[in-house]
Amino acid sequence: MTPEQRRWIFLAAGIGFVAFFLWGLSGLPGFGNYPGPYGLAILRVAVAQTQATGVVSAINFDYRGFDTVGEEFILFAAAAGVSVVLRRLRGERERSALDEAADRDVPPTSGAVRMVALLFTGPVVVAGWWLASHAQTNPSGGFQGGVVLASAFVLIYLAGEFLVFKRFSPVTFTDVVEAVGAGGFAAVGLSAVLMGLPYLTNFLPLGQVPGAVSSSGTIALISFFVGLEVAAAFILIVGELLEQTLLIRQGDS
Amino acid sequence: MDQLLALAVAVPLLAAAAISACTPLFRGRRRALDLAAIGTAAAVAAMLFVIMIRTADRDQVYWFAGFRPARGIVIGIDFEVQPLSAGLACLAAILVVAAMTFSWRYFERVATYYHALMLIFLAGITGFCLTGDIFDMFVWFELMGVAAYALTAYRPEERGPIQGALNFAITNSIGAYLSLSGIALIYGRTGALNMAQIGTAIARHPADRLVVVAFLLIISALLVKGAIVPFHFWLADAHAVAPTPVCVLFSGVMVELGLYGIARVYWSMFGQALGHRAAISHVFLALGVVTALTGALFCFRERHIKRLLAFSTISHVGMFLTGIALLTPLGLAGAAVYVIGHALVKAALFLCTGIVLHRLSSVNEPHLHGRGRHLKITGIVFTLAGLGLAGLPPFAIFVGKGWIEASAGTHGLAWLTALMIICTMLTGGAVLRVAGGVFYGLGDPPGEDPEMAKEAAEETSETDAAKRRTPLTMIIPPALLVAAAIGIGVIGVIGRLGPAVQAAAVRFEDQAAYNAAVLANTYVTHPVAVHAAESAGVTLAGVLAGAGSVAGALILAWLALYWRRLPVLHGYEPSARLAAAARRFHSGVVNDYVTWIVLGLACLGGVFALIVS
Amino acid sequence: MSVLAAAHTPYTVPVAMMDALQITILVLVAAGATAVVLIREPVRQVLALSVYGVLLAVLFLAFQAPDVTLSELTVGAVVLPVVLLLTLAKVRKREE
Amino acid sequence: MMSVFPFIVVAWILAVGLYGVVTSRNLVHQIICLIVVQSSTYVLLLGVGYVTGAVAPYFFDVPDHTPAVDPVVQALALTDVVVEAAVTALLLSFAIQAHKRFGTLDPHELVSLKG
Repeated sequence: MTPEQRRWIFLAAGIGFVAFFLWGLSGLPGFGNYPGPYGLAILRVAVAQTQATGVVSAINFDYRGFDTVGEEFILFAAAAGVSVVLRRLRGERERSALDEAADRDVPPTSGAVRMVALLFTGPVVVAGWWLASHAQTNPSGGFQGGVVLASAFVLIYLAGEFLVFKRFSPVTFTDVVEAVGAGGFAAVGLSAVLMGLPYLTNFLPLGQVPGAVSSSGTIALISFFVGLEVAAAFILIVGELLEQTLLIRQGDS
Repeated sequence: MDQLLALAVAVPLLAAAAISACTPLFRGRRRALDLAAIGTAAAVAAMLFVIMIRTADRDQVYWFAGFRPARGIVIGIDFEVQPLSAGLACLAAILVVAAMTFSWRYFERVATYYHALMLIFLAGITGFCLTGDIFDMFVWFELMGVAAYALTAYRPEERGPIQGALNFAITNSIGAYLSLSGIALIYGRTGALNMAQIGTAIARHPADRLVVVAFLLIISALLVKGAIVPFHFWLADAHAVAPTPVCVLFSGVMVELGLYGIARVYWSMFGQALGHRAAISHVFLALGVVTALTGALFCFRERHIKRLLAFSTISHVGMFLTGIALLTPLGLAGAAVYVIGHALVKAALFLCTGIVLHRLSSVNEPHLHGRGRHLKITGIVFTLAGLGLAGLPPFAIFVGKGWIEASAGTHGLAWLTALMIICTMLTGGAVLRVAGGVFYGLGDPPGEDPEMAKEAAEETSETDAAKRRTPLTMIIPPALLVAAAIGIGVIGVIGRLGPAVQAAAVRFEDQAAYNAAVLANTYVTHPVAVHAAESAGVTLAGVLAGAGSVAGALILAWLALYWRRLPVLHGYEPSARLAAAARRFHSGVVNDYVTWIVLGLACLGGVFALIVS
Repeated sequence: MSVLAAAHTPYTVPVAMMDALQITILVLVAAGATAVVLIREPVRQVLALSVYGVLLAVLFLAFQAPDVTLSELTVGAVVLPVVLLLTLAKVRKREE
Repeated sequence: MMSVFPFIVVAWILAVGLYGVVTSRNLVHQIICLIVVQSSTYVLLLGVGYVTGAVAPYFFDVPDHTPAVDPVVQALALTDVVVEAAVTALLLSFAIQAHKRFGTLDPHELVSLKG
């Protein structure tokens, strides 16, 4: 197909498909009239059952926790895939880390940017940690917290310290953290099985005060592991990409 | 509640994480890594086998985190397991064991990623097969997909794998997003994600536009994964370039899972609501017939052995679909046995191709002509598997196909037998042609198609080791798989398989019983005798059809090998036209593939809209 | 669903105002999506994408989903642009 | 108007995204269009779970049984947003390797199998 033919075929097919899609959408109850019963049933019981005031987290880490196990491993598999695809191959060489400053292709970061980025790294880490450990109370949780933690890593790069970071935290270490995060979740589920309960049962004491930091049993624990996994996965991915951009060259170049 | 159900998914996931966490420990201890992964996969296979036996009488339902439904409202996630679902997952686990054993000496430089990704892939398949929740199904489908994309691109130093992985990932992702839209639609109507609850809710009224659109959107990802024409384009690109042990899983179970998903979605949610059984049956029959014929034609003209096998998978998937589309228990039972037989034989063929690639560093049929003479055992296994693929009694494919033909016959669709014979002749003939040329040096070397030679030359060896002999770990798995295909076929021929598989199929197709098992915890027993109307025995017609297609395949293979010596055909190039058509459609450009997907969905949408309104 | 009960909570915007807000943001989101697709120059497209991410985040906030907002903000405005820009940097360097 | 408008926007985003994927001549552009296609599903999910006049499903400082919008779709969308970012990264790593092997990002020229 030439691009021109394809465009016409697509326009014809796309109009038909979108018409069909809209035809189906018109069968929905109007916007703002969610009929239930799933969400309504959960809203009725969630706070009492889990002592978590953030119902979305209660669903993610308890009612539908099994989905989240799968989602976590999607992340895990994607990060592993990036490592596989971007690993250093035959015919590629890594530029020495020492001459990095000399033939760096990105203009060197100014002192002010370095300073600001370094100053922000601490607070961002704290924010990510806070988000990951408050799943049960606020609109937060391991997923968002993990991403924020990972963005602290981006700040370190902005500060021009990628190579320093790399020296202190080799990929293997991040790999291990990631595996612990993903495996930890699966293991929390398994420990319920060892106690004779269904997989992922919330077996820890729930606490008395809804929404307190130590409340809601395994929800907080799982959220922590998810935070670990998400942060490590994104650090791995960004690290691999940075390595490609800054260090790896084709042998002949 | 049977804890094995949860363990069958949790164990491979935990093992994958543990293997990755212990990466530093495995450095230089490759065998320990192999053993850990193979052991895990074997344990999963054993668990699933036990589950399959335990579900033989009644379905098993497992509520995660113990959230049982109250007054018909489900708030948690469940596994709803029947023998067919557990059996399919068990087949996948067995193939993983075979593939990992094969890669014992195959890859020389593998990190822990390969093992972790294979185990995650297996966990995705298991979760997909067992789940009773539509969104959960989507999650495991995605997990399976991501692991598969990464495995396809396992050798990024070559061009093919990268291009194949890109096409695979983009087409399948688009399918997945459309499915998610379908899930959102049906959720907007019923406010439920549990398949039994959705099924009960929409069955109360005749299907309207929303139900029809949601059905088509939900199955769109499964149509893409199941490589149904015109959603199949990614398959040949990805299968031809993935590492051979991974191809075993792709062709053996991953594609079939797409069809399983369609069947599961239809018989747990939409069957009762959609109604119009005859019309829907005909739509899927038509899709199956087109897929079977397209795959068979492309298969026969192909000279790149892995692509040839990939197209043969497309053809067989089309035939599975016709079996399922009959909407009869015997048709579904036949498709199930057919899937098992095909998976075992096709896996053996891919593994033998892997041995050829390992020893001779090529998968180009013209180039290999006569060079495989010294690979005696591989040649025998390959030939046997080829005969099995052509439906030789008593291979399992023969049994499964016989049941589909019998069921079609009783429903006035006897022409399906002719279609099956044609497609098996073409696909079996192509494989036997390869066997005769490569391993026995029969006939003339096929003409070198320069384009194809270029394709095939792209494929370089996946191994670095000394290649003077075939390691036992490579030849034993395919030999055992072929033996298993014969063994299952023999059990089927002596009549032991029929009642059990048919009973399982009857239960699979009983939506009311499925819904009751999940929502009301009540179980309906299906006496097998009630459905004895469709005999699952071996009939004379079946044997004749089987023998006929094998004979046809042999003749076609012989013709293909010797046609240049025949006076009538002298100078005639039979595949020139087909080659042009193939190039036009299988352009390798993902933009085209997406266009075909949208076009296919628009056409199917129109057909469904006409049926229901 | 008792809508009236909700109207007394301090967090609820009057329905008419919410409608207007949502329609405005929906129009912006639709325009944003179109812009992202039509801009063919990669770096500009990435910038458009991050703007689109922020718009989506605002839409989710108007849909009363603060959780998804946070998720979309961190991903759409930070992670995706960084990953995409790194890819572009790598690809560009080799073209020279 | 308001009862259908969000769903029309969903269809528009989906259509525009698919158009982008089909007409794209650059893999990075194509992957970004894929992100757009996907964003339509989030809008749809949150759209079907919306309840007019209800609060967000958090009961930290509102009484327990205040009417709230559906939390289930939010949970589904939330995890998906993060996970799909990782999948996008995987696709981008394919694009980087494709660029190394083929020297181009145009999908029309990545045709190793057909010469």
